Amino acid sequence: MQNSECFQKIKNKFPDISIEEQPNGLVIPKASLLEVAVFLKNEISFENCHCVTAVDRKDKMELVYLLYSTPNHFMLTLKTFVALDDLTVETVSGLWRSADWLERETFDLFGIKFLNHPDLRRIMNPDNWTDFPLRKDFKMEGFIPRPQSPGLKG
Amino acid sequence: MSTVLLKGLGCLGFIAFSAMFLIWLERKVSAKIQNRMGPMLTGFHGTLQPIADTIKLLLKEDIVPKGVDFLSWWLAPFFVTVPVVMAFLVIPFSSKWIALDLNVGVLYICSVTSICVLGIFMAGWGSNNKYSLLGGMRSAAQIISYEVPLLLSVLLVVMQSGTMSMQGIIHAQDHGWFILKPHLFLAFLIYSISATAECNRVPFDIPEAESELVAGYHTEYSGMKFAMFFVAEYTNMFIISAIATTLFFGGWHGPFLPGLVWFLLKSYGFIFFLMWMRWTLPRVRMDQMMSFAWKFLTPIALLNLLISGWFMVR
Amino acid sequence: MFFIYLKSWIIRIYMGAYSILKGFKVTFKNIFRKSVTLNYPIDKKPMSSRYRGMVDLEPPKCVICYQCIKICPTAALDMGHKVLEDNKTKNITKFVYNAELCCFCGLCEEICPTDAIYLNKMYEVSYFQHKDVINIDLMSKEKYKNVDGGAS
Amino acid sequence: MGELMTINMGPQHPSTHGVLYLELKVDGEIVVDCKPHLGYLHRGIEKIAENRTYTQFIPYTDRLDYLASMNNNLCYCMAVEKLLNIAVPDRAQYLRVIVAELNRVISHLVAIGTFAQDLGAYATPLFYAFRDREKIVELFDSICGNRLTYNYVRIGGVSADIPAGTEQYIKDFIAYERKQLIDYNELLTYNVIFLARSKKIGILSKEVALNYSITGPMLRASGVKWDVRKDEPYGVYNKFDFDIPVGLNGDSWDRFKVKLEEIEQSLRIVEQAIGSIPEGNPVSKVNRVFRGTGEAYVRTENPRGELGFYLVAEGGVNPYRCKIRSPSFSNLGVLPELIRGLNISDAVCVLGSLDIVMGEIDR
Repeated sequence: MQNSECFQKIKNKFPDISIEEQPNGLVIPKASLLEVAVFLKNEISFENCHCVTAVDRKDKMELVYLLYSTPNHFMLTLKTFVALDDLTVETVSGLWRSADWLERETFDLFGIKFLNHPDLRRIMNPDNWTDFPLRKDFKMEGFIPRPQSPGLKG
Repeated sequence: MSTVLLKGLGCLGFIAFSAMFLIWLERKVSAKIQNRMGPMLTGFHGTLQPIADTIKLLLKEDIVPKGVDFLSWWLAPFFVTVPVVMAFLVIPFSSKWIALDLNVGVLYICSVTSICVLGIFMAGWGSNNKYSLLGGMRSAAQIISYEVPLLLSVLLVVMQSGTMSMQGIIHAQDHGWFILKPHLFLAFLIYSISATAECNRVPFDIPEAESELVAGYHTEYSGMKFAMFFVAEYTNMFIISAIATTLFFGGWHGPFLPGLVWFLLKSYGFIFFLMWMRWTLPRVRMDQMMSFAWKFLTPIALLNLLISGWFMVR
Repeated sequence: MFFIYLKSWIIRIYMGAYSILKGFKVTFKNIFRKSVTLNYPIDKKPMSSRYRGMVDLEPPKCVICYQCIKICPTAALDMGHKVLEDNKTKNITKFVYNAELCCFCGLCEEICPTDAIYLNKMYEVSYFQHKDVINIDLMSKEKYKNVDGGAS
Repeated sequence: MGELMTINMGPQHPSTHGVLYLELKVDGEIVVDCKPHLGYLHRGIEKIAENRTYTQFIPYTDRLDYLASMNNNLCYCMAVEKLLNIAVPDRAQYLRVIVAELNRVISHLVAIGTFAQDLGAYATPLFYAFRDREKIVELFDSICGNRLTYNYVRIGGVSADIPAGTEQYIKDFIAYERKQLIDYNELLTYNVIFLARSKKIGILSKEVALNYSITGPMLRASGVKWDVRKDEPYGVYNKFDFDIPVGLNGDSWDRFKVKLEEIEQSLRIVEQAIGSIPEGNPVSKVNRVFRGTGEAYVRTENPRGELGFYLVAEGGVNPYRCKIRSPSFSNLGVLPELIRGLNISDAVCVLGSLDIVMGEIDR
C-alpha cells in the first residue's frame, strides 16, 4: 500500500474534504479528523495507533498521528493543523486506546486540549504547573545547560 | 534456684549465639548458591559480620512512626520473641542436657510457639501501615491454618512412641529413626512443609513478601525492635529443626560423637535444607497456600493418621 | 472414574515434586561453582583499555581549537585562552571541568585533533566537598591527587 | 463489597521497577482500580534534543532505556541517517546487528531475573542472570569503554572497531549461554510454583493488545506473529535466519517464555553475523555537524518493543522536533486493564511481566 492509494480511498469516501498529499503523509482538516479516523480504522484496517505527537510550527500546531496497518504493512502519517487561538481537537482515544496516554502526553507538553478525552490530566509534569515545555516560546533559562566559554564567541 | 538461673542463662546465650551463627550461615549459603562471596571483610570470611550487625542495630535510633497504636506496637516484638525463648525449655540437646523434661513436652512446645502469631498480628495492626496490616492478616491466616497439619503429623509420632515427653520420644527411637518408617516419612514431609509455613520462610513467606508488601508486618520497625523480630525468626527456625530432629531423626542418637554434637549436626542439617529451599523456590500466592493447607495437606495428614492408627491398634 | 481421577492426581503431584527437585539440583550444582564476584576493596578489576573514566588533559598538546567544548553534550567543560603579543600563538589560561555535569560519553576525546584531552581510567571518584567536583582545574598537575581512590 | 482501601504502591517500592507510582484501590486484597502516576524520572529529553546537535544527542539516548542502550543508539542513528541520507559501511551494519542482539540478550536476562524476583524467588535467578549479563557487559566495556551507557553507534557508522579476539569471546559466550538457558528452564520455567503463580494471570488478548498498540515480546506472547526485524527488516536483518517465538494465551508465563526463547533466537543471529562479517572500516568519518530538512520516522525492534524516533529538521544544526515513541510507555498503558480484579501478588506478577523501564516512559 502506498500513500497515494490511501489518499485515493479517503478522497473517494469523503469527496468534500480538502485533503493534501505530502511526500510522507496526508494533511486533513481538523474538523474531519474523527470521521476520517473511524474510516481508516474500520475500513482500511489501521488497527494500530502507533504514535500521537505534535510539532510547534510557531504560527500553528501540527498534530501528527502515526497509524499502522498490520495486514498492509503500511504506516500512514496523518497530519492536521491546529490554530494557536483554538488549541482543541477531537480525541481519538475512543477508537484506539493507545491514544489515551499519548494524547495526555501531547496535552502535557504542548497544551493541546483533546475534547471528550476520558482523563485529560498532565501525565509527566506536576499538575499545578502552567507552562507547556515543548512549545518553542517556552522560557528555559536554567533548565538546559549550554557552553558558557567566553572564548567560543571570539 | 541457681541451677534454674544457669539453665536460663545458658539457653539465652545459646539463642544469641545460634541466631548469629544462622544469620552468618544464611548469608554464606545464599552467596554460595548465587556464585557470590558473601561477607568477607569482618573477621575470617566474615564470621564477625553478625556481631557488627548487632552493634549497628543496638546503636540505631528507635523510630516511632506517627499514629501507631503504641501499646501493641511496643509489645509486639516481645510477643514474638518470648514464646520462642520459652520453647527452649523442653529441647533435648543430649541425654542429660534438657532444661525440664515435661511429660507434655510436645504439647507445650506446640502451644507456646503458636503465641507468635499474636505478636505478628499486633505488629501488623499497631504499625499504622497498610502493608503491615496486610502482612499481619496474611500471617494470622497462614499460621493458624498450617497449625492443623503440623499437629496432625506430630500426633502420629506421639501415637507411635506412646509418650509426649521429648526424651521419651527419643528413647522410643533407640532401634531406628522414625523417618525410616513409611507412614512417619509421610508425616515428616507434611511436618516440614507446615513447619516452613509456620516460620514464614520461602515458599510460604507471604506475610513478609518483599516484592509485594515491602517487609510485611515489620516494615515500620527499626533498630533493636527489628533485631528482635530477626532473632525470633532465626530462633524459630532452629526450634522447628530441633523438633524435627527430636521427632524424626532420632534426636541425640548417633555413634562415636557425643549426643550434643549429633543433635546440633542434625538440626543444622535440617536448617541448611530450609535455607537451600529459600534460595531456590518462588513464593506461592495467598489463596493457593490456603487451599494447599486445607484441601491437600490436612486430608492427607488425617488419612495418614487414620490408616496408620488402624494398623497400630490392629 | 475415581481411579482415573486419582491417577491424574498422583501424576500431578509427581510432576510438581519432580520440577521442584530439578530446581534444587540447579542451585546445588551452583554451590560448587567458582564465585564470579571479586573481594572488592582487596581485589580490583582492571579496566579495559578503552574505559572512559574522568576527563584528563595534557596542556602542552592542546591547540585551543575549542572542538571539545563545542561537542560536549552537557556543557561540562570550560576553557579560556589569551593571544600572545605576536598575535599568532595562543595560550590556555584556564581549563575547567565540571564532573557533576559530565556524562562520560567520550565525545571530547574522539573529536580532539591532537589527543590532548582524554578520559583516564579512574573509576572510584569521590570528593569531600561539592565545590571540588564542579570545578576541577585540568591545568594543574595535582588535579586528581587528592581524590579518594587515586588515579591509576 | 466492603470499604475500599487505597494503597500507594511506589514510588519507593521493591517491585515497581524504578519510580512508578501506582495508586491501587483494594477490596481486601483484590485490586478494584489502579491508577498509574508517571513523571518521577521526567528529564525533558525531547526538549534537550531540540537544543543539541545530532551527534551530541546520542549520549542522551543511552539514558532512555538504560538496559538496552545499544538499541536506542541504533534507532536514533538510523533516524538521523534516514533524515539526512547518510550511507553506512557494511561492516558497521554487521557490528550494529551484533551489539544490538547481544544487548537484547542481556536486557531479556535482566527482565527474566527481575520477574522471578517479583514472584518471590529470592535473588537467585536474578544473580544468575546478572552473572551471565556481566560477560556481555565486559565485552561492551572492551568495545566501547563503558558498562551501561555505551554511546557506541554513531551517525554513519560506529565509534570504534571491535578489538582483536572479540569474535572468539562471543562464540564462547554463545556456547556458554546455551547451557545456561537449560538451567533457567529447570529452575524457573517448568517449576510447579512458578507455573501456578504466572499461568493464566494477566491475560492479554490479541485484540486488546493491538488496540493498545502493544509491541515487542508482549505482543508476541499474545499470539501475534509480528517482529519489525522480520516484517520490515532494517539494517542487514534480512540476511539472517531466525524465528519469531509466539505465545499461546498471552498470560504472564507466556511473556516470560517468549523472552527466554528470544534469547536463543538472538544468539542465533549473533552466531550468523559473527560468521559472515565483512572486512572494512566501520568507523564513521563524516562531519560532526549535520544539516538537513524534512522529517523521518524510524522504528526498530527494541527488547521491550518498538522504539520509534520521529525527527523533524528545519535546516538547523539541531533537530526541530524529536519525538521518542517508547515501547514501555505504550505497554504500561494496558496495566490498569490487566490487573483489575487480581490479587496484589498477581498485580506485582503482571507488572513484572510487562518489563518496563521508567527511563523511557518518563523520558
